[in-house]
Amino acid sequence: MGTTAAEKQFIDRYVTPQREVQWAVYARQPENVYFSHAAHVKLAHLECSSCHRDHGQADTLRLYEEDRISGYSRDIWRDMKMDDCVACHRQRGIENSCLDCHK
Amino acid sequence: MKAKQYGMTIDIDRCTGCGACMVACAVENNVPPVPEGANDRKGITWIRVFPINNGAEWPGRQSAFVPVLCQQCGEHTPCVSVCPQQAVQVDPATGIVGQMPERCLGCRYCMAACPYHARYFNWWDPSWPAGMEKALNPDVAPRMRGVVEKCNFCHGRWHAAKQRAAARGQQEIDPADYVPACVEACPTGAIEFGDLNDSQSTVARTAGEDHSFRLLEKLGTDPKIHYRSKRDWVRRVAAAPGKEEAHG
Amino acid sequence: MKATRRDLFKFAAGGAAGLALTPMPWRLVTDTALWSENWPGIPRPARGEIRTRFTHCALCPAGCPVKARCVGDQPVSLRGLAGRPLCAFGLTGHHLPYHANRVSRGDPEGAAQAVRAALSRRGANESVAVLDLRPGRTASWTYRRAMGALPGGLYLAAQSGLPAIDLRAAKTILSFGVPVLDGWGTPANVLAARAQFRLIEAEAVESHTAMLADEWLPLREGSQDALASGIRHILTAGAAGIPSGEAAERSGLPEATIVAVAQELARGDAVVLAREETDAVTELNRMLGGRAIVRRREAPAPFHWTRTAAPVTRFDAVPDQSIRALLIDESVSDGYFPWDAVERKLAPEATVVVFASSRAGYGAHAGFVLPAAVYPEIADDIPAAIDSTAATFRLAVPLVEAPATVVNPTRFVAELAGVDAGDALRERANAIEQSGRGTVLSYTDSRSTPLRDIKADAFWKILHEGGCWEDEARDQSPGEPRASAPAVVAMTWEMRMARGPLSPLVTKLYQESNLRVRT
Amino acid sequence: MDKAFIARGVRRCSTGKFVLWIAPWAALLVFGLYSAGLCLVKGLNQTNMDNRFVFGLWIFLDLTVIALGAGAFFTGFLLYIIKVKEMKAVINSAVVIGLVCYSGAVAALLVDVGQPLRFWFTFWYPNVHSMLTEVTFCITCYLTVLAIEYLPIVLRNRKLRQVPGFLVFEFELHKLVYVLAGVGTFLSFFHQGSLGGLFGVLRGHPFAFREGLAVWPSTFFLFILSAAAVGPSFILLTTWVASKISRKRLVEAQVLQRLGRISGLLLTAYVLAKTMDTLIWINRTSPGTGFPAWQYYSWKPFGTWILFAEIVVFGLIPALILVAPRLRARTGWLVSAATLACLGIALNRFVQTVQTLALPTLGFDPFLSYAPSWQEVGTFLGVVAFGMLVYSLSFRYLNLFPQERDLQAAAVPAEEPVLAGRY
Repeated sequence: MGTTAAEKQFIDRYVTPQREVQWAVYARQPENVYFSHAAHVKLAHLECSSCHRDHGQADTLRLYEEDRISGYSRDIWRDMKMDDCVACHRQRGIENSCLDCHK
Repeated sequence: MKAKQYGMTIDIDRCTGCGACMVACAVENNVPPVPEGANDRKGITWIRVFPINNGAEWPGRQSAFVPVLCQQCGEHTPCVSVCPQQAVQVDPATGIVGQMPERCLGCRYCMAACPYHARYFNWWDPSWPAGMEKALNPDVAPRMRGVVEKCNFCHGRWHAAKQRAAARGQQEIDPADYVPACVEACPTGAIEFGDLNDSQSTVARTAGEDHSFRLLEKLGTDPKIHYRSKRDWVRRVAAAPGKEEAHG
Repeated sequence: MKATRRDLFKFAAGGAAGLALTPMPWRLVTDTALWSENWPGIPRPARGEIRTRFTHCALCPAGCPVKARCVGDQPVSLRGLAGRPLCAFGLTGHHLPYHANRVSRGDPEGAAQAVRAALSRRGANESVAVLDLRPGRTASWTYRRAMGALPGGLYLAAQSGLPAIDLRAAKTILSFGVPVLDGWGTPANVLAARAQFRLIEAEAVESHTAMLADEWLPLREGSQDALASGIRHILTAGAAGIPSGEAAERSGLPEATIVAVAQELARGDAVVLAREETDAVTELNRMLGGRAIVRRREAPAPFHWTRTAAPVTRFDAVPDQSIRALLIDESVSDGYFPWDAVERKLAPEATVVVFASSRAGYGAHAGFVLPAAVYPEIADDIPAAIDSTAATFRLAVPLVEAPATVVNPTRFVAELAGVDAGDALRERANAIEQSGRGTVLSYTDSRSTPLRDIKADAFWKILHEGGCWEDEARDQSPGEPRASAPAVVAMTWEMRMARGPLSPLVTKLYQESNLRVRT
Repeated sequence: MDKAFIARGVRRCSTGKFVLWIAPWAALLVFGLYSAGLCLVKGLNQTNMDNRFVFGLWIFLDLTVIALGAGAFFTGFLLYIIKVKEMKAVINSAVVIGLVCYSGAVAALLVDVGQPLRFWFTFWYPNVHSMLTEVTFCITCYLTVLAIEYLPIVLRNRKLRQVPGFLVFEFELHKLVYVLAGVGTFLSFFHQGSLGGLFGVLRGHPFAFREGLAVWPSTFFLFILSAAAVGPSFILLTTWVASKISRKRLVEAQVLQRLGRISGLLLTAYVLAKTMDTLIWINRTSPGTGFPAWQYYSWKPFGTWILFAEIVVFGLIPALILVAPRLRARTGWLVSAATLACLGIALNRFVQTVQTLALPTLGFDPFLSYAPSWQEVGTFLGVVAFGMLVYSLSFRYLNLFPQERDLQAAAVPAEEPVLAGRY
């Protein structure tokens, strides 16, 4: 480790001073959303890429964008909005009341 | 999946008024303490235990405790129809009356509509002593100032149970796996919880028992919280609409 | 051309109209609404792996088993086990580290020097003493050993060798203001036995217990002895006590009621409980001679402890103005002495050191207040509750890391006296293990095994991962009702409210509702 | 100095005097804005409302003010739809009154909600079953209508009409006036009604709950009727007050009497309807929900006197005075009757909001009382001051009372060449 400049910087910034990395999560949903991967992957057999874009294939990551006022990741407002969840649930005829996904 | 009608039966004769349910509820649902000096009418207690008595003096005096939470009305649910922006909804799958703080405008019309005063307004932004926010329950989102909230049968626990079921590859949750905090905390087991539609469940049985009644039944809101007491005066005071006698 | 005022107006109007056609105002409207979901002031609960850990609640001697739901290492909610519920305080125990009036820093070195100085100028019949507000712990042994090693060292406690109350053996309980149904003893035991005994609550105010008791006697404030000896008078057919008429006079109760109560007690297996045990009460108990008062054998302790430990001195037995230096362990307390009672025992300019987590206690009067860890920050054992007939050994294990500033009272005292505290809990556990008595109940698999079938390490492991040792219930010889009461005030609900430490959520019970009254 | 703005042929007090009159109201408005600001920034904990008394002074204010503002739509209705020509004399004033009342109410509502930033949710995610949705939609629409109705009055200002564009615009706009009156009437009927429905639908509060037609409880119609009845009275009152304060004759006497008569007739109808409704409620609706009606009046201070006051003292009596031509002819009687009517509507709205919430529902409920905090009162007064300011300014610079000039001319002949009046 610490071979490249970036890695070195990472170690100096976080590893050595043992600071928690403030990861920026593309798909971080608002606090009031309860999302269960188990339900979507084990029961509904969804592909990761159907919600998260094909990060697996890409070898570089997009820049993380955040809305200045609301503080939410732009990705959510691109293709992980409530409307998207609802649309998919409707399509699959899964009962959708607010409490299904909101906590 | 068969639709459920989650409900409770509360045995007033068993309630010791210890308050464990109120505290357990607040812990489970990240309900903040009120600021210094706020009174009982500005605080938030999704379940509140009212001391009542028969109005007599010793030796005739008798006292009891009545826990009151959202009665999860099934018919003409007063708070649902009044909300101007669909922040309140009865979940058809569970019969739980849900309140969406993020959709709420804070007009408090639903609170005016609720005859049980089971809805609470966030007069302040939530605040906990420094460091205590670490001890908040991750399954429930803290509410912001200016919105209404209420009991939703510990929906965070319902999510968790769903999650566990899904991890086992099942749709249905195991009834024993989903119990609201107040039911779990009650030291005397005065509160029973379960699916009223399921004839096998305890609640379905106890709800039909003698001496069981519901609050303000005549309003026709079909509440899903059933109370029970063998003492006539308790039924008289608790079931009767606003009387002058026996104030907590 | 020159711009007139009218042009200015036109421009403003045009600009406003134009702006409405851009997405700007609409985005602004949406984003501000979203911002209202997570504006500053709304905390974000930490996310992480959900774990379950077991411990025991150290807030009172009931020592209820606790199942802690943790996110990572941080407990987010506490629950009791099946049939062993937690009370409102126990349910919020994990908030105590953050309670409002917590003592954050102190001056240990200064305190140590002050005590040493006090020792050096200690008069002939003056003493240095530790006041232990929760006797019967392993920590108490350490204090006793330390005081045994110090010249003029005294170990003070409220009560010594308390008899236990065996609720299963009681048919009638006459309680003078004891909150029998409101947090007294081990709630689980009380609830289990409730069906078998009849409770007569004699109390001036209508407390929760009074509400729930089978009978409530609203006697006048301070007329407890009158009623007690009135009853005695009836039972002894006038041989002792005061006539029931006079008793009725002084207690404000109808004579008939007193007679009825006396007759009920006479039916046998009756016991009298009192918040302040006076001779009248003790005499009454001795007379009733119920099987409910039993002697309890203490949990084994290492032999060398018992050899070097100072005896337990009853606090009220200490001569006035004789304590040169007093160290009070207030970090946990099952009762306390009013400050004036304590002050009377102090020599002039005595040094007082208090170990406390809350500022609400003796701290106000002490020269030194040292921050102590609070449940659930520290490993400590919990003495047997008043209603447990057999000795028990269970640990409150740390769930939360204590702040760096806290002082460990036992270690402080031990160092002062030059005694090696070592790992006292471990030594105690080994001593118990060697005795081979009793059984061990493990919560993780809810199996109970005879202690003799368990290795020392396994025993220690169980104690830490949620488990409890219980002595076999032999030696049920009737205990001697206490002769006279020390001026200790039992830790009732009101006391907790008054002295804390409290979770901020307990306000739900007396501020956000009128369920409780804060006195 | 502001002569250029004052309409020709009418007399107005000196600027200095006017400023003196304005100043205290302006100060009050500033105080109101400050209190409202506190509530917006720090939240509703600034008020004395609580989880049980969720509505307070503000909702009472809104309901009352909107009822009184009904004069605007109803005068328009009378003038443009039923062609009651006298109304021409007060229509402008009525529009201003309406605008003032409605904008004031909306402002108060915005402070009253816990999350003002989410005000648009009601429009974006409306719940069509909620009376409040109906209210919100209608009031916002009607407020727009009022603004549009107000615009020509403003544009007819002596200075502004110098801008040719404005003149044309005003002229075009004036053609719409019938449409606007129609729309306004329709909207008003609805939100006045739904304001009544607001409490009539609360089956949780048997004191307020009423049966009715289809989705509308009886209070829906009672509110329409009462608002229509009191609207003219309020116009009458304000006109009278304005002329007293400005010491000028603004309209001919029969205009006021006509207003009074209309008001009286409608009020009579209202009193009858209200009485019937009350009887049905006492004998059927309330007992049906398990609440004997006597019980509501067992809580002091809300005795049966309040019912009597509402229906007889502030209902029947003014109604009779207003329908009796001889009494109506006397200004004293006319005005005091109008005042009584207005007070009556306020009392009715008070009972609907405050008493409803004060009465216990559960057997172990206490009876509640509530006193507004100074922030609430401040906001309230701010709204009042805002009204006074807008009306005063409009009165000074706009032509609120078309008859004023002629009455003026008649009173003071040859003040200036009569022709000068027609531009």
